[in-house]
Amino acid sequence: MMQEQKARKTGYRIIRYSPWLVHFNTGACNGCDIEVLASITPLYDPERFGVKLSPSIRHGDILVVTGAVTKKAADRLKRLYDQMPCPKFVVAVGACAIDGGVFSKSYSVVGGADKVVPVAIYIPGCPPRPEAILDGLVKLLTALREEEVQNNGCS
Amino acid sequence: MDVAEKLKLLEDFALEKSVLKPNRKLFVVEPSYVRRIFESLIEKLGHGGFYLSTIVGTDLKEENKIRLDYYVVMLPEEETVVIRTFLPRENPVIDSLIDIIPGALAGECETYDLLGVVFRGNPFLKRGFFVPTDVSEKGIYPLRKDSGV
Amino acid sequence: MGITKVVEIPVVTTEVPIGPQHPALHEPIMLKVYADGEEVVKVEVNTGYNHRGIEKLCEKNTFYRDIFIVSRVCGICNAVHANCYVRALEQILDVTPNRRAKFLRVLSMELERIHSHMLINAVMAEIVGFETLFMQIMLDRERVMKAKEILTGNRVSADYMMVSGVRRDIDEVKRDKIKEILLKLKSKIEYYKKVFEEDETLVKRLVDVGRVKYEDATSHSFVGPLARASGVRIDSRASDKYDAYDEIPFNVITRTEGDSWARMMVRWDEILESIEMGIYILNNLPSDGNPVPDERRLPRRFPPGEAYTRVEAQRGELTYYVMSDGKTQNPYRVKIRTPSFNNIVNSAFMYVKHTLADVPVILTSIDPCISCMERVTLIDLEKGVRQRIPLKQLSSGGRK
Amino acid sequence: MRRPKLIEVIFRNLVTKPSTVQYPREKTEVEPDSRGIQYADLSKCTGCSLCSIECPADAIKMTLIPQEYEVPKTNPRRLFPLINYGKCVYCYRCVKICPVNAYIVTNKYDIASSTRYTSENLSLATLKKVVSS
Repeated sequence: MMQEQKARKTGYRIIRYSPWLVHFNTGACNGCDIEVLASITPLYDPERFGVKLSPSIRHGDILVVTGAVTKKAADRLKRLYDQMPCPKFVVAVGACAIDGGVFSKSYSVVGGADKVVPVAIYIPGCPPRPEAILDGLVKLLTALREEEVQNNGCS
Repeated sequence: MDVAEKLKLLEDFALEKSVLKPNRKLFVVEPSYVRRIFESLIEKLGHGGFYLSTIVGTDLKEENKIRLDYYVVMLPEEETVVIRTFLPRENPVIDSLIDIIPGALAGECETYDLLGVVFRGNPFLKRGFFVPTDVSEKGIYPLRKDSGV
Repeated sequence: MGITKVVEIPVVTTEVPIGPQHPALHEPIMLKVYADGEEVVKVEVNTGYNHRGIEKLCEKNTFYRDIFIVSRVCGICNAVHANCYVRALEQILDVTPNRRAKFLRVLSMELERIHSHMLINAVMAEIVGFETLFMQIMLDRERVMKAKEILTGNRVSADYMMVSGVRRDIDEVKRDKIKEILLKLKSKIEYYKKVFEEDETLVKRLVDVGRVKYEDATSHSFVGPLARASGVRIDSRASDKYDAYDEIPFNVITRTEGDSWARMMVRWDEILESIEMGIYILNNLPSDGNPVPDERRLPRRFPPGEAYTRVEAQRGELTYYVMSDGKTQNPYRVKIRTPSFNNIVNSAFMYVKHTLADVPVILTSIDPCISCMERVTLIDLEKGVRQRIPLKQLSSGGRK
Repeated sequence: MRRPKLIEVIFRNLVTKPSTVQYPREKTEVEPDSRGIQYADLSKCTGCSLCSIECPADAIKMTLIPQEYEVPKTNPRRLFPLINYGKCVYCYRCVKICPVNAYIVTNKYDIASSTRYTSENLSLATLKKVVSS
């Protein structure tokens, strides 16, 4: 038990220096995608926090979910989440990923990423500004430093 | 060939003419003539003279009909004309255009899957391309007004 | 191109799945590429990751709520979607906005065209491996986003269109701010255009890749920059003259090369045109009354009627068909045909005979927008029952 | 083929100030009328539920105002619109449609959190509490 906790703390400490993002579009309107893309450009530059888009899901620490989770994408989202190494955190970006947004009534939409995977931070907005996305990431990193995050998906 | 002459091609087949807002010429034709109209369009204008923009299917439940609109854009004037036809609701079958106009494929597959209009001669028609299998296995076409989904 | 030729798949082909989660492809589409060595022999497409059932959703909601739902078909082209739908409603209701509102609508749509074209050009630079240029273009794109924010109140989702007008007005201060941004942007765009024209890396990767002939473009119903780069002069701004396009001077850009490079160059030239149009609008903004209608006083009941509107979105001709039966507050039928639907589904013949490395380049040069394409009702193929139509077969459409 | 001098731009970037806005320390400029979170001013709200009907995302739920608050007489049903900011798409339809202009608009956007965030506290803060006797 103690060992597990210690391992978790070590994991948090390592991640918070340089968490790598993986971006997955689960049926978004591209609005959030271009804002996630815009937030890695020079004006916002999250590499100051060590945050960087990772090439593969197996290198990622933070999964950025955009879009109303459609039934087909829900399978993929679960599979991607399982492939990520521990500890792992999910950030739901935009109204659609949080609660389904305007699509919540559609029968092809599961409605909300937290119905499929545990979500650590919600970033509201339609779409959220890049600053809001950075704000969410900074809040997640702060929570990591204080070891307050619950939904790491492994324990 | 100017626009009036091109429209003359369609008028020969039309049962009635009207105008769809905003200012699109609308020709109501027999379902069996649709393919022949497009053949004559290709013959007179060539493949570069027009393109098929959209196929819109609408379920008119009260009249017990399915309405099919072909939106054609004449080049180079970009005059949009509508070729409208009515099919019976129980057994909607019409000739496919796919072998003469490849661009019709997207519209035909979609209309078949969502409304159940059978395009005779289209080998790519398939239930479950858009509609989930649990719905398509029940034989439900989602855009019909009584589909209940 | 081999559309008239049926490609036999040799036994020794390699199957390379690209997407839906792939570093070179930022869109949820899955291309199954069959390659013989490095050469692509066949492409299949797997879709359905992005169906949200919008057409059915529109029938279930009221006319006014639908304005905001159709804005979310595609985030990049939300203003044109809303504009097209709102103009269809105006046709049914028989109302027209005043001239100032028409000019402001055009301004918001042209700003959107600028940012969308800059985005796809930046992504193209990234895909060919020119990351410096990607960062540079994205940095300048932020200026356009600022202009959009000043005009509409949000960076991406404009929510700017309303029946018989727009939802907020601009004053002198805002006007000067937007004008200054556009003037600064112009020299930058000219510079980037020169980079795309003359840089060796880009020219080597783009020229002669994915060539489309005039006849192929029309018979496959290609629209937008994809068609205009092949010499097909389709531009519903020039032919339909909706909103204020009859008063604002602009040129329709066409090129004859028809390859990926030509498509990117068409986009750069269109950005320059859009900037000119934006400056013209801001200089000649009419002041004939308030462009913002009182949303509480708009008509609640819609007479029976139907309308079919076209709009020139960034990716090509976008059409809406709206039908009202006059009995309920909901539309009877909304049909959306997006440009990407035509452009992507029919594009497979373009990949054949190119190398694997060219696949993302060709796909990007089409400017794919999967969220636009897959708006159709319902989804979703059960796991394991993968239904797919080979794109090659689709595009040849039965023509042997 | 003459090459444009992108290298010049790169060197210029090396010596000039970085364009990055140091976000958490230094806020970026946001337009004062940009669409941020909005909430109802309950001293004006009549509880008519029009915003809840018109909301395209169904983010507004009409909720009962707790007993400890003083409610103006114009709101006999003691209802107030509770906005779920997670679901809200910030289209401001509610702001524009409100018959009594009861909505207060802000340009606040940094509301990311690990739980759902609603307008409950913001709206109720516009009301006075009943002085307990």
